[in-house]
Amino acid sequence: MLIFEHARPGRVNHAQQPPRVDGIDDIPPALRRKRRPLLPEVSELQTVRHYTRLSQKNFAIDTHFYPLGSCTMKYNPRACNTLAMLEGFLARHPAAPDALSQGFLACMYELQEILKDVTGMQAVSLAPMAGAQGEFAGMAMIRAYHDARGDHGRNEVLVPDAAHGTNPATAVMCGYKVREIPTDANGDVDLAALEAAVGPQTAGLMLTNPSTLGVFERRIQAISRTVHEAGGLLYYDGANLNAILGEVRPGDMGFDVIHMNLHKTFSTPHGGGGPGAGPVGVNQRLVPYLPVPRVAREGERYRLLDQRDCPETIGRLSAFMGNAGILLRAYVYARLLGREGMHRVADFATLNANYMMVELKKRGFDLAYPQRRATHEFIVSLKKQAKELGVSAMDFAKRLLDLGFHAPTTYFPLLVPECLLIEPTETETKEEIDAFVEAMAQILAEARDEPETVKTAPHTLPVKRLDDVRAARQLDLVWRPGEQEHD
Amino acid sequence: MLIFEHARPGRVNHAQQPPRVDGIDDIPPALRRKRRPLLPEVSELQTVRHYTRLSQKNFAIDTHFYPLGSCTMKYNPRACNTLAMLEGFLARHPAAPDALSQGFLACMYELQEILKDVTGMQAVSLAPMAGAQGEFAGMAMIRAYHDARGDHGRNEVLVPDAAHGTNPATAVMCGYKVREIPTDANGDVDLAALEAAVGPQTAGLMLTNPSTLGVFERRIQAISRTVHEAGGLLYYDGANLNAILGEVRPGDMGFDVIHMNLHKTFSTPHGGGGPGAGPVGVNQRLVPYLPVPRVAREGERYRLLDQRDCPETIGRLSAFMGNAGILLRAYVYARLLGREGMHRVADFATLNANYMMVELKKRGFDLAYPQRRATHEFIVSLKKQAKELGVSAMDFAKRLLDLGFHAPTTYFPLLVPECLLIEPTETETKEEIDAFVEAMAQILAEARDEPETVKTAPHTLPVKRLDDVRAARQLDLVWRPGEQEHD
Amino acid sequence: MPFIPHTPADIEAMLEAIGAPDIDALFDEIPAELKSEALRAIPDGLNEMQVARLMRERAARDGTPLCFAGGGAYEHHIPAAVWELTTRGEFYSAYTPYQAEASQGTLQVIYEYQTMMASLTGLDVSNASLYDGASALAEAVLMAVRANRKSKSRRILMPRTVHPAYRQTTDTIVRNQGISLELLDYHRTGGHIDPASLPAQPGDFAALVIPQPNFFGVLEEVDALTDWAHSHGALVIAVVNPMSLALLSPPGEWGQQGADIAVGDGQPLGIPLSSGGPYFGFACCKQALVRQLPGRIVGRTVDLDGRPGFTLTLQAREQHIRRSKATSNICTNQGLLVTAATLYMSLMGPEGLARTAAACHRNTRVLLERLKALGLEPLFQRPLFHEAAVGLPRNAAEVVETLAGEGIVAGIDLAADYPELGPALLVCATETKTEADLERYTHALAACLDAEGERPC
Amino acid sequence: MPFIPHTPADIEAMLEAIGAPDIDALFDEIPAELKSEALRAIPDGLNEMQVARLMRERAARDGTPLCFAGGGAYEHHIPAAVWELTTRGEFYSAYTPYQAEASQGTLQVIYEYQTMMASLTGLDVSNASLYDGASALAEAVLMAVRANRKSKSRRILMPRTVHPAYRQTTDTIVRNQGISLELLDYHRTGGHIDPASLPAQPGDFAALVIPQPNFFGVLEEVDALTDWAHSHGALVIAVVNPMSLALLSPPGEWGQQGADIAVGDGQPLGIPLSSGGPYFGFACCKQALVRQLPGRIVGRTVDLDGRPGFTLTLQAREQHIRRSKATSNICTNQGLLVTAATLYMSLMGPEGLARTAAACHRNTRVLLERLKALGLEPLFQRPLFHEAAVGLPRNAAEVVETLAGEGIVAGIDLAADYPELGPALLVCATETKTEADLERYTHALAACLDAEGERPC
Ligand SMILES: Cc1ncc(COP(=O)(O)O)c(C=O)c1O
Ligand SMILES: Cc1ncc(COP(=O)(O)O)c(C=O)c1O
Repeated sequence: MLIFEHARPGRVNHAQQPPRVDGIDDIPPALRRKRRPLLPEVSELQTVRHYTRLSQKNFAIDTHFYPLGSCTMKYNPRACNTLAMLEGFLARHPAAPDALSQGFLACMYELQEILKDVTGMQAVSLAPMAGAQGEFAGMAMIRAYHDARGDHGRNEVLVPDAAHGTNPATAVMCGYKVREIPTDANGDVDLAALEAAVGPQTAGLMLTNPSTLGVFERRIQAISRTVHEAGGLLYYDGANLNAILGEVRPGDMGFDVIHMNLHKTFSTPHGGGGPGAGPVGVNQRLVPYLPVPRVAREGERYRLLDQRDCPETIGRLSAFMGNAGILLRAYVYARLLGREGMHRVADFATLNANYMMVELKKRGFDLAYPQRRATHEFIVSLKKQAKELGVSAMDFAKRLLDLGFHAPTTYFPLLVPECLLIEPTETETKEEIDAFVEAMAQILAEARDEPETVKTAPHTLPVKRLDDVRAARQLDLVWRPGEQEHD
Repeated sequence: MLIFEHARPGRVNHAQQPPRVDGIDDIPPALRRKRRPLLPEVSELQTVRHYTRLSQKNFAIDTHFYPLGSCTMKYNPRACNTLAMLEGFLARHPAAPDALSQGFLACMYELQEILKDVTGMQAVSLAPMAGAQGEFAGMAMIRAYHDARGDHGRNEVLVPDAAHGTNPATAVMCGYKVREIPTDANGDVDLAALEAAVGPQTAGLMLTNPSTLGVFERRIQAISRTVHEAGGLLYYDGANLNAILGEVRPGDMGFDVIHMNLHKTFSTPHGGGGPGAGPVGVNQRLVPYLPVPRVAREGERYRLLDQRDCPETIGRLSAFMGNAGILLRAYVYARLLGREGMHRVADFATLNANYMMVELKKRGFDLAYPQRRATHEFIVSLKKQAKELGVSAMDFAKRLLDLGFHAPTTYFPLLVPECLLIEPTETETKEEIDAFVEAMAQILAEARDEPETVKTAPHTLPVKRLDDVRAARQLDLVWRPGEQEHD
Repeated sequence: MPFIPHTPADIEAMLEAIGAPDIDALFDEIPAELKSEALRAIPDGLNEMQVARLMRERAARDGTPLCFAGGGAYEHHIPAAVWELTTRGEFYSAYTPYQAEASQGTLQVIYEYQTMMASLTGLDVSNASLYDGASALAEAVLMAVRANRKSKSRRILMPRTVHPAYRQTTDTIVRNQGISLELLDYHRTGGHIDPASLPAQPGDFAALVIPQPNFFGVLEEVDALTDWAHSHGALVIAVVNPMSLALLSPPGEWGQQGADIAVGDGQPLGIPLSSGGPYFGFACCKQALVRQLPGRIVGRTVDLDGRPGFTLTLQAREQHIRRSKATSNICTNQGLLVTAATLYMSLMGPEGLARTAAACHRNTRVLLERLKALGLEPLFQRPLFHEAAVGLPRNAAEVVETLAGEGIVAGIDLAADYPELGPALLVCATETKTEADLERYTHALAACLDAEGERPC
Repeated sequence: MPFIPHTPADIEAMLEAIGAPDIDALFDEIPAELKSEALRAIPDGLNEMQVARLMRERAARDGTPLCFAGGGAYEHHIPAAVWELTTRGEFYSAYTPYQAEASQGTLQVIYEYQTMMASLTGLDVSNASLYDGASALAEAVLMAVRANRKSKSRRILMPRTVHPAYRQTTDTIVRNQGISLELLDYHRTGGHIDPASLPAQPGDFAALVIPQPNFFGVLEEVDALTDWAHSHGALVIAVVNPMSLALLSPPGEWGQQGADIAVGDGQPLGIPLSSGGPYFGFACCKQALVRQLPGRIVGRTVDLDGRPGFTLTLQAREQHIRRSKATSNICTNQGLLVTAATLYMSLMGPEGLARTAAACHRNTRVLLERLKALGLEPLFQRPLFHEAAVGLPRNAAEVVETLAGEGIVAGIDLAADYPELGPALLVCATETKTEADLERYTHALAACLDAEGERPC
């Protein structure tokens, strides 16, 4: 039932009503609203009950193992939430004067320093509000760099075919053409193809390493050389940073600019889709172009730098300073981990992934890159099962839900057919991984013995499999009063 | 699965570990613990996931209609929780000096004043930690009163047979004998029996009005006269205060002492069994005996009164000042309601109960007192159904769970066979009540057409009907390592 | 090793299953010369107790000042239920609802949110959020350029009454695609875009942006502006404060045909100030433009048994399907804030929202009366919503600094963005302000201005 | 009408169904002369925004002082997860789990809690909580009197080293049943009950109460005391701080046979100070006494399908079944605090609890060293847990007041309860205290004592 269906005309939640005041008479009638908006008229209890019950229809890290590849669904420490929601932080207006901002700015400054260290970059801006905006900032800086040097012919960005969709989409938003670079049979970038593709038109290459294929790009130094020699810059998509935190630093691999997904590697919550935070780090040559605001320390005082301080900046990416409350959570997380904790993230994320990979292999699953180590994630291909048993990766995914596990990422990356991209993360136990492997084995057996069970899964969730085609064909995006009630 | 079954030896939740210190060498080995306690060795994520999932196995006001008679399960405003948990309140040590306590004490003082007003009493102590402790305080004061007057022969307390179990249990804890007074056919106290029972041995009468039969005791003035003329005092069990808040005041009915269940009428949470708060109010003659501490206002300052200030007090009931954080929640609730809001509580609680009562009657249910108005609650007897269809009140209760409603109170009060004591409370909507009535009607139909469905209910909950007999016979009260794992 | 559950026995068993001697061996594909040394700038880990102490001290250092600043971020009362529920693990720690069957909670919340926002803006559809109001405006501009079939222009008319940071953000985001923002100046005493001042021959342009209320808090002549734009073949992008829409004409009803797109920041709907974020951008549009709308959209459909359910839909607009041809690169959005806003709107209802908006309006008017009594006049004469630019006899930055010392955020200094106005503050008094607060503010301001000459305010 | 959802149409329809002209008519059975007038002392209702403002101001007035007071309520770090989860609606707003099938969450939490507490105390069983430590002691006394089959005595031996408020509370609750508490004095330099001082012929008594650590923070000779009591046919009631049990011998292992009953306050296990409550009392005992245990108890059983589940059990002990013959009148207990404590113990684990207890112990020892340097000596020489009585050269009340002015809670003045000790403070430094905190405290104390003579401290 929708919240609107709980509503009754004239029902008012009195505890939330400010006293009625008169005096909007100075607003000309033509500018005033004529009909009330369709907001629900419900009691506070109805609201609380409705949304509490809705929440229970979700899987979440707090309720289920969530091995969603590329998404790094690890434990979001509760302290990060509690401490970012302290009254002093919540009450701070974004335009508060410096004298009333030193506590907050100290956290932000120190976070910048921490991120510089883990990435091996020279400077960091916390401005971008998610990974994709970090990518945008990065590519815009690359463009600003070429422009500043009068190098105007570079209109093409290279992107491996395994890349996340945001990479090509970002390049286009920055006014670039995209050229895809193929992947070789081992999951590495096809170096010959790259060499053939680079040229004076190359603005840069966007790469994530480890790649979204769950393997580490071994020839990263050669790639870096190739691109740099052609005059391009190297962009690092930091979505997979969890795999190498404290092990290898993108700056040391030769990247010029990087974004981080704090909502992945720094364990800020995903919130059912967001918010995130996508800080960017750059090496020396891109520092002038970093997006504003940035936090500077001047003696004992912290202050925000803006366009006036950084005349070559690519500019602002938001009205204020990005997702500040998320940055606070990441800061708390970083302080909890500390130096040693950072080093261990990649160690145990990698241990879990490799362990799960070999266990699944033992149970008869095909790995996309059986010769390779897993990084923090790896790919299983169900191509054989799809062909022989008619049971798709999607069917596996849905059936996993029945067995109490969130599904891995399906059908991404696009180049591996019927794939599951699986990322257990470092915060899960061996027992949980073992249970997941058992569940996968059970489904494989079901796919043989009772394929209908798998193909019509899920069976135990609030709804059965949903009709996506109908959703797109018969668009129903907002509720209208008078529609039939439903459950 | 139990939290212990998630544990593994050596698993440590590092974020919560203080640094290891040495230096317990000054504690003699004989006084030290030899084996570690059986606390789970689990990660923070395991803890969060385990208890989040457990919580989802509960019904609660925030998830379900909960018409549990005598318990007043109304909406617990979220603001009461948020505001009672403000840092300044949580951080206050119970022995904090007055200078660091004025904010808290102001709330407590004002709460005392509010409770005096709604009960019509002369003074209030907030000390008791639940209804039963309030009852104890009240009966101890009655005893102290008789003792102070040298009236030592009064060793008997009168309790109607409809009374809540805490009433006779309390009387005994205060060293009294209990004599039960029968109820007449209309649900009123049998006045003749009362008259016959009172005498020089009567310390007092414990009464709740409206009674637990869901009706208002109409001859309360006669009852009061009878008891007082015999030299006894009148105790008011305030568990049902929600029925009359702002309508009638116990003080005006002639009661000498009253407890209130703030976790009912003042909507503090039940928390899965507690905590509550059971302040007591008294008329003039019992003021000296009130339990300590109490809050006094002296000019602009508030301070706590203890034994030294109140030499005739019955004493302390807890180490500090009762369930302070619950009292804060009740205070917030009272301020949100305000004067008018208080008056309306009883109005709408009564409206809901009477409406539901007539609707159930229309659907063929038998009321325990069909001639009477419902108060904030009322009783349905399923005696006929039990006899004719073999379906008990318990079966109805369990089947209601399947249909998404918490069950009403069953088999209480004891004198009505196969009863359901139903209290919808003022915070529920007409739609919710209508849906409950529909569900009851559905079960009645099922009881005729497919009685097994009802008798073996519930069917949709995390467990089916539990074996209480086995629980009591084969006591299993703590888990021991090595026991078989279970779901 | 905070948050890592492995026991020594686990590690051993896992390495044995893998066939690796130690964890380091798992990184053997990484060229040895790349392996990093110990991190340096990162302090030792603290336990939660220690971090909590640190954060409490820092939060306390910034205090909870009395805030009269607005400028796109407004202090409103937020019902306790909003965040007690929003931070429930099932909302807080869930991912994007790609597995619809396991995400009906989040999906239904978004569907309800879409319904509320569409109704609030008077438009047909809403997406599931963008990052913030400023970046939402940028997306709206890109959308308008794509969607305007009458014009192939990459020019956008952008009033100077649009929030300066919104304009800057939009410029950052759209300029790389060759889109130019052409500024329209405001009426010096009205503080609005005077429809009479609009060029009769504006040339080809893709869209006109109309802020309501505008950055100065002033109400624009939205009907005339909308009709003017449409009559020149341009689309209309409304930038609105959703709280104001409880009182003001919704974009969908502006002029003859209504605005085409409405965006803005959802912060006033239950989101704490929190140093500027996370907030959320909203974007609504006419049905005809839905396939150009960026970001996620939730649709209602049915399951195998024909029962209703919710799912992400029209994904062919998005980067994960369409890659370089997507309507935007946005992926992670501001989901949790959408949950909070949905709860907020549900708790307030239409009456609560209308009363709140009216109380803000009134408090700001009362504040302006009080400031007038100090001799401080609003710079603009036209009706306003809940914010106003006020002229000062001296440097606003100094005033702001002095009042900060008394725990007051005095407002926003307009010097950098609107030097032509002379010393001026943008002030705002929302429904949270009491008479005593207004008194405290005007008193402190008067004292500061009186002290003129003696010390730097 | 906050929280009342009725629309005018609802009211009309409902009254019509009932057949009543108005709501007042529903009260027609109440004698007219009893109807109350308008309430007077109750202020007008405020909306949540207004109440929130009021409460924030009041909470801020009391501040967050640096606390060195213990005396039964201890400041410990509480992991954020404890209360973020405990206040989830499903725990917070549920009733007593009478409908077991709809309450498996709460019931399993209690079963796990019972297991943890039984293990911590070294006893066989635990109940599901009592109100607080003090009233739990009273219940333990009543229980011992009922349960002691060797003695029919109503005398209880009660050391003066038991918390004074616990003794007072126990007296309030048990004296009406003719039970007397006979005080045992403490050793003046040991601060403990000297086993050698115990009477050889104590007469018949039902139980001896043994506090560990005792009110002065001092450790008692629990083995000797236990054996002495048992050798005289009495039961042993332990009053323990559950945090200390991470380090100290559990009551079930005291002496030859172990204590019979252990009670105490669970506050140290994740419950905020919160002005003294809500905390929770715990009660554990030997299996043989389980039917005398007051309060609720959860048992594990099976459902119709044979699957395990949890339910309230042994209800025949309780008032709602046994009425005047119940083991206690307790009904509502402290369920939510039990949830918090279970989460706390689960988050800390055995190692965390042991380390916390050790850190408290160490900090208090360091504090005592620092106080010695000021010339302030502990009054007692025996080993202690995390609290100590310290003699002062002047009135403790004045010291407490002066330090309050600096935002420090200096400790607990012992004058009222132990006048024989002269001016003395009971001080406590838990794991939350840093070196800087100890420094701040000793510095303020030194300044206050130095100022002696000049002003009233
Ligand atoms: C590899 C990769 N790159 C980029 C992104 C985009 O990041 P965001 O969703 O934070 O915009 C993602 C997120 O899913 C990703 O997995
Ligand atoms: C009528 C009645 N009296 C007394 C009590 C006891 O109150 P408490 O549970 O707060 O001790 C109750 C509670 O259930 C009750 O319903």
